[in-house]
Amino acid sequence: MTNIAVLTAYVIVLSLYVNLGIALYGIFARPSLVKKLIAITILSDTANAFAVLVGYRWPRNALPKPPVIPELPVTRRVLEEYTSSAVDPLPQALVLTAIVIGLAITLFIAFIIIQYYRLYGTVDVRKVRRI
Amino acid sequence: MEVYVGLGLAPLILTIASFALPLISLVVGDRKWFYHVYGLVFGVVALVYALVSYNMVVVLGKPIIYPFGGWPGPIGIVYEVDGLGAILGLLVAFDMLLVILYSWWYMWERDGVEWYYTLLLLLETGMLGIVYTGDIFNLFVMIELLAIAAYGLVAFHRSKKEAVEAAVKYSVIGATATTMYFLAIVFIYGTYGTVNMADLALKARPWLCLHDVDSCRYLALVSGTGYGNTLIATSIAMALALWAFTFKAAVFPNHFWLPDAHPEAPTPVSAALSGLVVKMGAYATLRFVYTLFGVNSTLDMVVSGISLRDAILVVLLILGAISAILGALVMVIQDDIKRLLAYSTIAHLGIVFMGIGVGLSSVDVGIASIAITGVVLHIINHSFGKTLLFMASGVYIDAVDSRSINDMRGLGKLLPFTTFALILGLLHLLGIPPLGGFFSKLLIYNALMNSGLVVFAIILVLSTAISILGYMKVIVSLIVPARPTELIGRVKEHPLPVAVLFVIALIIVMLGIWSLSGGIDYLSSLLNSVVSIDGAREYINSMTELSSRLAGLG
Amino acid sequence: MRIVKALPLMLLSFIVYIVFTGSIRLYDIVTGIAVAVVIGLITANVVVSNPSKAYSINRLRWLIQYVFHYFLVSEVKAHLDVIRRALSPRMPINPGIVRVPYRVESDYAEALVACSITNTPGTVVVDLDKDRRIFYVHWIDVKTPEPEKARLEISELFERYAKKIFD
Amino acid sequence: MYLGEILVAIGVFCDLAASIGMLRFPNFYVRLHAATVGTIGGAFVPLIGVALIALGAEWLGTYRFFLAGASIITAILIVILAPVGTHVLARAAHRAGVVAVKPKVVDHLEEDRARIKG
Amino acid sequence: MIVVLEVFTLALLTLFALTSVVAAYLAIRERDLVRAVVFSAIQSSMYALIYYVLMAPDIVLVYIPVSVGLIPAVLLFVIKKTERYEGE
Amino acid sequence: MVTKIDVFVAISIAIFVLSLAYITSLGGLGPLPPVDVRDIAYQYLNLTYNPWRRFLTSFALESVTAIIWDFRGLDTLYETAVFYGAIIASIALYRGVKITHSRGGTGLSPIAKTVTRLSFVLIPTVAASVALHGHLTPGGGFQAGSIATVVIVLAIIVFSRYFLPGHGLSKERALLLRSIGLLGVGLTSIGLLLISFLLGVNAYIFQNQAKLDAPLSYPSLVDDYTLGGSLLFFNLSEFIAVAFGFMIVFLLLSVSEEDVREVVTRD
Amino acid sequence: MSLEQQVTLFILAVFPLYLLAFTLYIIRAIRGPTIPDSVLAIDALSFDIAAFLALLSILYRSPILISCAVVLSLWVYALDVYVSKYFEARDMGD
Repeated sequence: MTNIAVLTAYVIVLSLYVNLGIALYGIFARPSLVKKLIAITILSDTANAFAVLVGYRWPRNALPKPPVIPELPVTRRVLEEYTSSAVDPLPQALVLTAIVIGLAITLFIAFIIIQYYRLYGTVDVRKVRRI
Repeated sequence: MEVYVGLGLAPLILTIASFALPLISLVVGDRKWFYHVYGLVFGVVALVYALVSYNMVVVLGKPIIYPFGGWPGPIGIVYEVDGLGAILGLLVAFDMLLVILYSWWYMWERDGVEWYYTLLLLLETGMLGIVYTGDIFNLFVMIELLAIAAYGLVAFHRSKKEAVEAAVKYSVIGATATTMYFLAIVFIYGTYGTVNMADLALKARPWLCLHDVDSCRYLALVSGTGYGNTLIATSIAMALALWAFTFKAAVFPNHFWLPDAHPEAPTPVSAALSGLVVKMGAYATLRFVYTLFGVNSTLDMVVSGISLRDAILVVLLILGAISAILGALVMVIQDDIKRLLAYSTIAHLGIVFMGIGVGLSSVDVGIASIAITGVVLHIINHSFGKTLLFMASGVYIDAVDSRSINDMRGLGKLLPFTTFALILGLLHLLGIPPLGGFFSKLLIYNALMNSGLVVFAIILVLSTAISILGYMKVIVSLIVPARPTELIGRVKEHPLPVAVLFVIALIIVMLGIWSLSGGIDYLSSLLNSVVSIDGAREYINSMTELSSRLAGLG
Repeated sequence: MRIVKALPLMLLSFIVYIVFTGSIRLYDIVTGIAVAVVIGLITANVVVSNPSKAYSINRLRWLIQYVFHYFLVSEVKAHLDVIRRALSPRMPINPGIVRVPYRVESDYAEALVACSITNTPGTVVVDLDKDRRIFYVHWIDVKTPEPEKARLEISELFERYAKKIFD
Repeated sequence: MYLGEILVAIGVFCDLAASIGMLRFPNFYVRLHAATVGTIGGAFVPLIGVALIALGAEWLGTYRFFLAGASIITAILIVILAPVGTHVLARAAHRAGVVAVKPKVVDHLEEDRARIKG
Repeated sequence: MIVVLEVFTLALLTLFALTSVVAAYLAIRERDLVRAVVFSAIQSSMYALIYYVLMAPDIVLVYIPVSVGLIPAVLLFVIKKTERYEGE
Repeated sequence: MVTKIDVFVAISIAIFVLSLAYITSLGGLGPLPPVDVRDIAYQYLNLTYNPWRRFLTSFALESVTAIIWDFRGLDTLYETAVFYGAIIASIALYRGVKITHSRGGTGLSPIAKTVTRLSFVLIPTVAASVALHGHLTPGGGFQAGSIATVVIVLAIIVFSRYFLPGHGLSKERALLLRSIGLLGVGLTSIGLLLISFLLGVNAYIFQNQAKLDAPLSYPSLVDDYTLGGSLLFFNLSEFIAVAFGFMIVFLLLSVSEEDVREVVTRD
Repeated sequence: MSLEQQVTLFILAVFPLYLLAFTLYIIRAIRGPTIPDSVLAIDALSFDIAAFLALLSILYRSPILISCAVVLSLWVYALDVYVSKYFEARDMGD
């Protein structure tokens, strides 16, 4: 049982790595800038998924909970239960920040690609290199 | 409790100022002088805060901490400034003030001043944040802030083809690199369970717990101990992080964006980029290789005869050597003056990285300390020198409306003051003895020689020798030919840039004198905390002391 | 005038807010009212054109009756029909785009009819001609190509209700 | 509660049928109908079912009303927005000529448009 | 019961991760950029599901608007303003 | 069409990926699948809402929002600054471009227009609910802002680029509102500090609740019902800032190419 | 058998069918000969995922996870709209 779980976990991690590789390939080998932009978004998403995976947990004899206190009159029992079953909030907060930053960078690159097209008439880096 | 609001406030005020600028621009409209004054005021404010922080560090003699929100240690973000951070913060604030002053002249006639100053303030925020922060994730955010401002400023001349292309290249590769750094943070968090620098520094040196029982107890209580295979995760994190940092610092395999990006930016921004922004990569590398994972840390564990940290440092040395040679060689054949200066930046960053690479585990701490002093001194020297050169080149470019050196033949006689400053700057970067540049190169050279890395010392000299050719080409073509008759009368020197240039020239000379008269010792007394174990302990202790008191445990 | 227009929107917004929050503590009610007022005032002129209609209880009753009738009868029939077609091995489809004229007046009624048609599996509004008052409906099983007969088959019921609710 | 489960079961059935239809139908326009089955039968109905289940499920704690309310709002939004989505897609596909209306009995839209143009 | 749920969760994660790999591969290989955008939207929704299963509702709330909504919108704007096919 | 560079890049990336995978299998990411969280996570979870440690808690129910705006508020402020910098850089690219405010444009089908009008009421309500309950349920300023952006995107795409300016929301006004939101974020972050200068007590930047040596705090509890202190203000400001920031972005993106091209490519 | 267990078992029994449906949708989305086909498949897929997420939040006993479903349904609608705008209009802002 545990072995299967470990194996599945490795499959998940490995598929994330493969995504990372695909995205890097897209950034370095594809000629179109828009394609590079898509690859960048995939790359940063994959890094974020790693972070969340690091913060995950499956507590013994309980279900994992999102990091939100589930009941309002917070008693000691609620807090204890919460602390012992919620997943790690810190990577989630880091990822949130990273997603927004990635979005900002993506927006700017999108604008600059449009400007690039206005000046060069193409978004293909190979053609520009030839000029 | 000694908490210094000014430390945390310095970047924050700049941010809020730049938040407010578009709002103000809706009221002010087209009155450009207002934006210039606004930029200057906040430049001065930042300088004042940087000076105060510097003074604090010097007076107290130990790193100063600012906990944001009153949260202790690894739970919240802290700003932690030791000697290195304080010096670089002062450098950033001072240099940016000069850049803003120069921008008065450069941007006076151009449009988009409000956006320009907004981005410039963000750039300064990013740099101050990088040097002050004591948290690796905050470092990531600040690097991105710096990067986005830099991308925007590189693309500021939006109708120039090359500028836009450079911005595209810079931003695409920059986004990749910073994502890699984020991945490195994930690995570090995964294995150490913390993102605080002081905490990491302790966790990477578990044996320190034999001495510092209090810090260890506090940190073990708050953030536990390592998880998984620490060595493996650290090495992969270092590899990814150094990729990002060498990209930011434009060291050899990742240097290709710099000669496109730096020349295409507006001239004051070129000065800031070449003078300061690339140094942030070197600073982050220093932090990672010395403060966090220094000698005898987890990274320094010996695996089959080789310490991983040594391997990384040797790689840095080699990369530095290649970029020093490559930058110098390519510089010689450039015709575009700003491109030439950009390649010179690559060469100098190579020298800086060679200095960083000295701290191998076999090398004596004293020598490593000399090397780091040399590195920081070289960062300072090169900052001022390159700022000066870019600013002077801006004056020439404005005069002939071209960036080719050939078009500037004989221009030196028409612009005597600028030329004087330029020559001073070139000699300074070459390392002619009375000027500052000599001493930093000498220190790095000494350290390399003494640590047995003779090859690299020779490369340092060789790189300097090659770059003489490039610099001489500029000087000769500016001075020797006859003055271009068609430009007489049209070209004259504006007092503002000349004043700025003279201030920097004065600083350069002063740096030389200061280095001669004991400045080096002063600097190394500030910086030895970076290299030595005692310094690291101080770095950790001053964080945990304050934090445990804030947590109500102390 | 603006407030008169905004009032039904405020009510709608407030109800949505409270239902979405799922609790009726003081905080939710206070913030809900604030949000409802702001959103109602901002969007009033864009969303509502004839406020007097919004105040008629009769129309609301028709709307509720319509919703029940629609989801319990028409939808079920149509779903069964399409699922039968999708699962049967021969796939008895007979598709085409037919003209379906409509007679309702206001924008909302038109949208209601169109959405109802589209939401019933088997018919999808592909396009409409506002001047000639025709929907072009893609019909999975074209029983008749003639517009008036198609109208009886497809949209008669919806239009009857839509007229009562919005016109 | 049990009604909710029945609704969810209906939803799953519709969903499966819709996905099979989606795969089997020969043309974009025919698939539109499968998609409608998928959204109304496969999403709206089970969401209402979830709301009903949640209202009866006391082990979910105080936030179960939030679950119910949010599902109802989601269901309403789906009912309002999904037909428009299908409609605009169909319209765009037809106008841009991306997809030909291949197996067809009549196509009045094509005729009318040709008449206006010609 | 909890063990069943754990296996179930891991199976879900694996399914989503593998699908996202397929979608990412297609997004990178596709020459028609609009289709690439659509594929990257599939990949993003799979990641969103992964985040959801990993109990990160906050991230899902940010990630879906950003990656399923805004970035495709921006990319479609860009493609409309520039060119649709990659390569020749 | 596989070139040499393609193959080279593919191989090197494959090596990179394989080495990463190998290293992970040696335990680089910690135990997989994880059973426990890192110790520091216990601190965050424990301190999110903890009336028993009065001087070391943030009185919010949501740990992630608490981390984002209280424990590590600085990150988020600068993250906002990054986003802001991207928008400013984009505006700088479009400087001097006049966006015409006349009505016109065709837009999508009338049905879509009608339904979109209705959604102008529903979606901002949902967004506001997410923003105002950011400290109680998942969500917060950025999330809510990006939900509200649906309305803006729909308005621009379903109607046309003239719709929003035609109803009084031009680019300049969006910039104004965005700046107000951002200043709200900035001022909330130093709010207690400013008050403390007046009162002569100690306070920190980004302080939310009272600390041992800093007695000031934002309003947090109303008979056991948490208000979240500064988180509420942060979320609200961020909501406004993000929604209008996206509005600027999409207004800029939707400007007609003929209007822009001559201005932007001119010397 | 308590009510809780019964609901959980019911949901667990239902889920394989959902996953099967998702797989079929994804196959259509990837194969879809034209882009509207793919988008339509994603559309239906995401609305179903919204329902799936609601069920999942009951299964995991964390009702607060539900707010994601709203967002998903909203943004997929937006995706529809701008893909169709892309095909229909000469210019995205028109």
